[in-house]
Amino acid sequence: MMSTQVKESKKQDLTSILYLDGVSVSFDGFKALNNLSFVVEPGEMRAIIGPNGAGKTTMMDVITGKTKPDTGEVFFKGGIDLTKHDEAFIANLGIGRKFQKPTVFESQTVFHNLELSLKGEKGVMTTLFAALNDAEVARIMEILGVIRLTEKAGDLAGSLSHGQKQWLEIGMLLMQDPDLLLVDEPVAGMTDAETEQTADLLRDISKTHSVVVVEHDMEFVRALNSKVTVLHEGSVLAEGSLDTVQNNQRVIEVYLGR
Amino acid sequence: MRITIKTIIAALMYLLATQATAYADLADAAKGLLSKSYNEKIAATEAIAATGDAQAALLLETLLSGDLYATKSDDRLVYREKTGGGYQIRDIVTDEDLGVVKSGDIIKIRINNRMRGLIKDLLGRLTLLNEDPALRLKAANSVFKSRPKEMIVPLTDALAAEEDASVAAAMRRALAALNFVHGDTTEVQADALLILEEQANPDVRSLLSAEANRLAAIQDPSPEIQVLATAVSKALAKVEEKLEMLGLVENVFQGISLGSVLLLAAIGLAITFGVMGVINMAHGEMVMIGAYTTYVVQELCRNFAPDLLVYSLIAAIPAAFIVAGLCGIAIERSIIRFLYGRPLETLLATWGLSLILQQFVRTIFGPTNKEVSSPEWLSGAWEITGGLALTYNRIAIILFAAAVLFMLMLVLRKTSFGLQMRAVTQNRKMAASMGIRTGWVDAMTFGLGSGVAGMAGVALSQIDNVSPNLGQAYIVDSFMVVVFGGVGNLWGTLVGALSLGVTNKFLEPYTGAVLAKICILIFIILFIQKRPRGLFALKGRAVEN
Amino acid sequence: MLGLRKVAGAITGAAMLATSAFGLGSAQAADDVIKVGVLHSLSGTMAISETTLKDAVLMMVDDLNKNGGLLGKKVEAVVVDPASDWPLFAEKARELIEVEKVDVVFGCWTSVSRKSVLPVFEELNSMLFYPVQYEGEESSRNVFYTGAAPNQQAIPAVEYLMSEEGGNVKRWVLAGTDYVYPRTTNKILEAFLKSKGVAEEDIMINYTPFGHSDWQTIVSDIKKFGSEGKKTAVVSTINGDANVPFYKELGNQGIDAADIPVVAFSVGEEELAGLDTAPLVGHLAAWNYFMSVESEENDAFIKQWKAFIGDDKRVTNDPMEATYIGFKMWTQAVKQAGTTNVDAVRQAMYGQKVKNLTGGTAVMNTNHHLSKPVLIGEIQDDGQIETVWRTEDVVVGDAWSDFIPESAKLIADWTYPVVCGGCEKPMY
Amino acid sequence: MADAMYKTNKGPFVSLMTGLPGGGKTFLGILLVAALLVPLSNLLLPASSPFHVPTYLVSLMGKYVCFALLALSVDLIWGFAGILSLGHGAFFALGGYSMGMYLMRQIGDRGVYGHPILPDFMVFLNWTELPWYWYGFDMFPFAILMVMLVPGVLAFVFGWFAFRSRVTGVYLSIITQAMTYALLLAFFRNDMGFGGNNGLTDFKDILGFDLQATGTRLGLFVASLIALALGYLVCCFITQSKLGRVLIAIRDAESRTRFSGYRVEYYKLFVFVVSAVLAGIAGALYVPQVGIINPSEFSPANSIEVVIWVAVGGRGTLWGAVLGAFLVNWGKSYFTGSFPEAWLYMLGGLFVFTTLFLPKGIVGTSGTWIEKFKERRRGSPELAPAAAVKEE
Repeated sequence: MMSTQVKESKKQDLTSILYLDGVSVSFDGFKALNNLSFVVEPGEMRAIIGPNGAGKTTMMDVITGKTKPDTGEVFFKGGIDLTKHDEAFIANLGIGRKFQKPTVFESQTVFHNLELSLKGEKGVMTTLFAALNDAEVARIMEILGVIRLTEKAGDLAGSLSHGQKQWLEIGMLLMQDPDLLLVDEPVAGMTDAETEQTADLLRDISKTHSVVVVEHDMEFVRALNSKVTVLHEGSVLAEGSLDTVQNNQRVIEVYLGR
Repeated sequence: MRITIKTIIAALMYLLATQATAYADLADAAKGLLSKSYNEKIAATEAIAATGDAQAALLLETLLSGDLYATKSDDRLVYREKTGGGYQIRDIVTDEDLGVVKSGDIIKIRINNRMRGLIKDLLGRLTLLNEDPALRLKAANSVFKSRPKEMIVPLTDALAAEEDASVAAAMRRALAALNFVHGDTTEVQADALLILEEQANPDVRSLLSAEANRLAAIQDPSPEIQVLATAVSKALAKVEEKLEMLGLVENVFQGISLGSVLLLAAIGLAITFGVMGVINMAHGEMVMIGAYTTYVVQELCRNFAPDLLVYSLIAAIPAAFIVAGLCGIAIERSIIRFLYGRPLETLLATWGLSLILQQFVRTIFGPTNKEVSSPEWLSGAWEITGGLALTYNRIAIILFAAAVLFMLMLVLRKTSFGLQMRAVTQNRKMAASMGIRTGWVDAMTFGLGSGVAGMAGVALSQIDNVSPNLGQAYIVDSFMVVVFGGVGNLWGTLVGALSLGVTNKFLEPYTGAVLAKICILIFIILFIQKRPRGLFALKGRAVEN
Repeated sequence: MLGLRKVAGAITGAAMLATSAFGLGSAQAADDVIKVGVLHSLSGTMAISETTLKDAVLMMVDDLNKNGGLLGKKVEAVVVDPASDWPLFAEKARELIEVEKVDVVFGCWTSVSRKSVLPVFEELNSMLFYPVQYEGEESSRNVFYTGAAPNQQAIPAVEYLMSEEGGNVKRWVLAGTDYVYPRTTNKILEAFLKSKGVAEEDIMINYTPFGHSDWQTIVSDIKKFGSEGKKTAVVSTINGDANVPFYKELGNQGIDAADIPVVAFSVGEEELAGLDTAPLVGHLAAWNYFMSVESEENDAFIKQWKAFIGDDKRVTNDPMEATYIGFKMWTQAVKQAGTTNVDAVRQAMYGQKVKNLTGGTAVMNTNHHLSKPVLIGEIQDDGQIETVWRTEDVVVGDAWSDFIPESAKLIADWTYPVVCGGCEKPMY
Repeated sequence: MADAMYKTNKGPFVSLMTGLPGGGKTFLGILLVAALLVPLSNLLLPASSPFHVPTYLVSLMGKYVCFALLALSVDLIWGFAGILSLGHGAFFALGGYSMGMYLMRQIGDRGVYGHPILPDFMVFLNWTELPWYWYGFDMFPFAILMVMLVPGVLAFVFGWFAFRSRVTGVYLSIITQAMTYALLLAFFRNDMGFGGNNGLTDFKDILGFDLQATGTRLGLFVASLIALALGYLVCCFITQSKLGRVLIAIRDAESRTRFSGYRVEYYKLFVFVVSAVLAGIAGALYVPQVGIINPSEFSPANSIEVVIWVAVGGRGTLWGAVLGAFLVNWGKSYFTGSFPEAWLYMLGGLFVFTTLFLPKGIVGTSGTWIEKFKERRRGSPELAPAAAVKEE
């Protein structure tokens, strides 16, 4: 696998963790992404905001290999061309994705949800004979702690509250121990308190991982205090600290309408 | 029949001898018909025709239509009319009234195929000068088929007197055939060829091929024979070519008609399954119910309004729609509505339902096939040329399918119900919150689908068994069509049905019926790989997972 | 550990279930009744044809009881539904014989159902009466074949069409459903036609699947084949269900019996009742029985049938006569043997005579096939079939066709010295 | 300490040892006892005794057991991976035909035409020599191999295409139906060399034992039971393993599973093939007990019925499927005998009733009732899912 990565490596700077250049996607006529380009540096936390239909989710799809772009380049860790791979492969490369609507394995226990997301070899046969070793159990317990669900480890994921599901899903991402997390509206339908905790959680995570957060909630974005990218009609409208973008004339137009 | 007979008499006046003697000849000529042996009967038939008597044609007509009887008492040939007491019989020759008898007193004069053919032929010759062009056409064609040498002269006269263009054409063809067969000089034959080679007609083909073989067989042929032989083979080639073309047209037609049968069978399912996402295994039974409704309507007509029988089929269409529709609504209210969002449960429930419905029909109507007769205007074929005949019922089915589709489109696109239906399909909650009675809409939609299936049943009753198993025969195909076309899209169903039908018909000549079907199925399987959501992928409740 | 109580409970439960289900209670066949098993599909694809035969047997039983039963005992019919499911046929046959303890079984229609029950009857040495015309090539010790063998239907029909009277046909289409009966019949016919000097290219053979409903292509092919200048006829071994659409297509494409007659071996009054026969007048059928035949026996039979079924429109057909003859023969044999013991009855069956409904007398031969007359009729516009030709005398049913080399050498005779259903030489 | 709270994955072997899913032990127990009692009662008890199991009942039960195994195989893919196959009868039939071909070859020259090699129907259709695909079937091991290989390979090829191009839900169901329907038509053709509509029949003996003999019947019955038990263990092994949980994950949230790094198509393929092989084995055991295999086994209706057995018993509860198969088929046998005119009403009614009032099937529903009584003791992934099944 390594070798293929090397082969794929290109001229552009190999330092960036995520690199999109001139990506365009259109669904029968409608341009969801329009020549979108931006870069995420290793260890960086990036907030992406933008009105509905700005193309946030489509961007996620492109990065995780769910949608293939019509044109443009998408590179991971500098060298790996993501447009050539499918979801499973990309996930194993180290990109974790949290959906807008929290998706967990409802009919299985929280513990098993995490177990399933364990990083490691995921071939059919290995899975068939897989057994947990103490290290892995410990790891699961640790994450359970991080996402504050230790007591609920034995419960069915389906029985969790909305916010808890959000966390469980983040926890599942952490189990994958990815280099890059794509988090889609993590605090949708959370209480302020939960939102607070989530912000802290993500800040902690960003110490060790690169994180891209898509969010509407400005307060939350502020709480993250990270660099902000504003998407509009499929391309980058503005970039910079929250304050700078909020004072950006075109951003104001887009948000408040002309 | 009366008119035709009168006209025959008129037409034959000029070759009449004096009545009295004629009656005599005819009477003993006809005696032979009483014999048990068909050979004697045939001899008698020929004798009858030979008399050339006015009544001869009438006698033969009556014999052909199976209305000729003989009295047991004194062996007189009579025809009968039903009266209150029994049968009013009249002597076929003298038309003398012999009073009323019971069915036991007279016996039918039976004929077999050989006689049928002969009589048609003889009648044909007798009616060459009939005043009804249709009859003259028939006559010309029967002469063309049988080609008796002695008809050359009468036919030439008839042709000279003929003013109806189409009849004249037929006569010319017949005459050409006669000259070609019996022509004593190769010139005559060559001229005949020029006319024959323009005909796209299998009979001409067989005539020419037979002749070609004959000429080829001749030992050390004379030069003119050789010339003729080449001419014949050329003409044959031309005719074959024409027939080829027609064959292609016919093939397309058959494909389309098969397609529209599939369409009819599937279109109801396109709603219940495609739009509502109910895996409706009882769909076939809705079709069956439609077919049985047709049967019932026809029986009612037969018993209460026999003269309306012709239109019973048309009356059956709305009836079938309503009956099947109501069944659909009942099913939806009583079962389906508890199963929304669980398509698989609907599969199991409707499967159970289909078993029940089949057995129910079996209990009510019995397990045997029921007869649904085709009205006059649906039987027979439209002879475009000798080589191409499109059957009326197939044409009707194509038109019917188109009409049903069109109506459905209108309902879905133009009516408020259609609007509500689509609203519910796309977003139940929203629709509900906007005050649409979703329950009602569901019921109506399912009813609509079932009703359409019922109408399909009316059409299928014309080409297939009306039996409890009718539905089972079409359910799998219907699902194939809907899925292939793309769930939840009527256009898809249309295109799917037609393309499958036509492909099938083009494969069949090469692969045979079974392999053709197998190929189609494999094709569908592979096609779904390429487009996992069918031909026209479109959102519907069924595909929202 | 191994929840033994639960297990035990479950077992007893299962046992009780089984006992109740398979009515072991009812197994003790009362001595004062003679049980007759009826093994005809009442649901599924074959119900169309077979239900009629079920009713026919019930009628006969009813009649027998009215006339004092058999051997002074009441006769009781045990009806089961094998549901057109071939393995189920075997299961039901076993149930009839082992659980219900029936003395004889009347049943089956399709060859495959017969093949499926055959081993059961031979293993349990019971007796089956099979009332349908079939492909032959079989003679089981435990089966009596009261339907026509190919030489009692196909061959005479073709001979008729070849004759002057039949319109001396020169060109043949053998169209059939793709299963064993048509395959065999056509094979026999092909051999027969060739032996009569018909050329290879004058024979067209075509097979279609069961329940084939779209006949456009095939019918227009037949039309073309028929327009080659020689008199052409179609010999149809198309299976019951597919016939209605076939004939409808024939009628609509205007194939006139005078031009191309179709002679069918599986189309009887019952099938014709399902369609409007006006366009079919003159097409032929070959059977051992037609409803239209006038004879006292037949009139009585038809009257009885209509009364029993309570429908004046219901028709009778050949398999019904076969059932009738079979049942009558069996009752006579039982009377003669004075017991229902299978072996005794079997011996009594040989040479047993019953008057045909169409006149003449049917005789059971030692190859377990009947001697019957062969009738050829033309379809009339009232759905009846009028006899146009019949054999002078009865024809002996052949178990093994003389036109198939492998089977020509085989003989079937269940009496000494042969005692075998298919041997090249006598056993003793 | 975590282990105490909930089942930790110690690998499939361990979880198989430490405990089968709900009622599993009882179930195996029943099979075991049946395998012992039935032959004994048949051989030792006098026919008069109410507990005597007559021979015909033995082969009838044998037939049911085969159906049960088939149902099990369907439950494995439908209940756990959410793959609804409406064409599983095809694998069953293919297994059956492989066995049938062996039995055919065993007849040897005892056929009616006495041909040393060719089966009767071939002699009859003027076949001069054995078609290549009949070679080797005179050897039992080869036949057994084919019993598993043929359905397995077909399932592999079919699944490979279908799952890779992500055909799911209704579409998958319909094309599985198309598959079995195509095979049905193909096997009807006499030119295929499988005996056409009559199929393969008139078998004489298996491995030298006379098929009519009571001993052989008992043997086959016990063999079927063993096959069912093993099949059940295999299914448990799979569903208890982490792979089992992945399957459930796929069933409930396919894309989530993908983004967690699992190659969904391979998992589906794996379980699909396993299931097909099980179905094949069931078919192979079925044929010698009913004495005939013919194309109607391929008919879509049959495959749908299998799904119904599973639904009645309880989807996603392995032995529920077995129960369903027994109940429905027993019902069919009983009703067709006792209510020949009305049995379809009862059967149809049963299906409607179960779907309306026992949406999780008998076992599933009773399972949830039991749960109501017992205090929150969860963790048996087999019972729960039926509750939260997300329809495909």
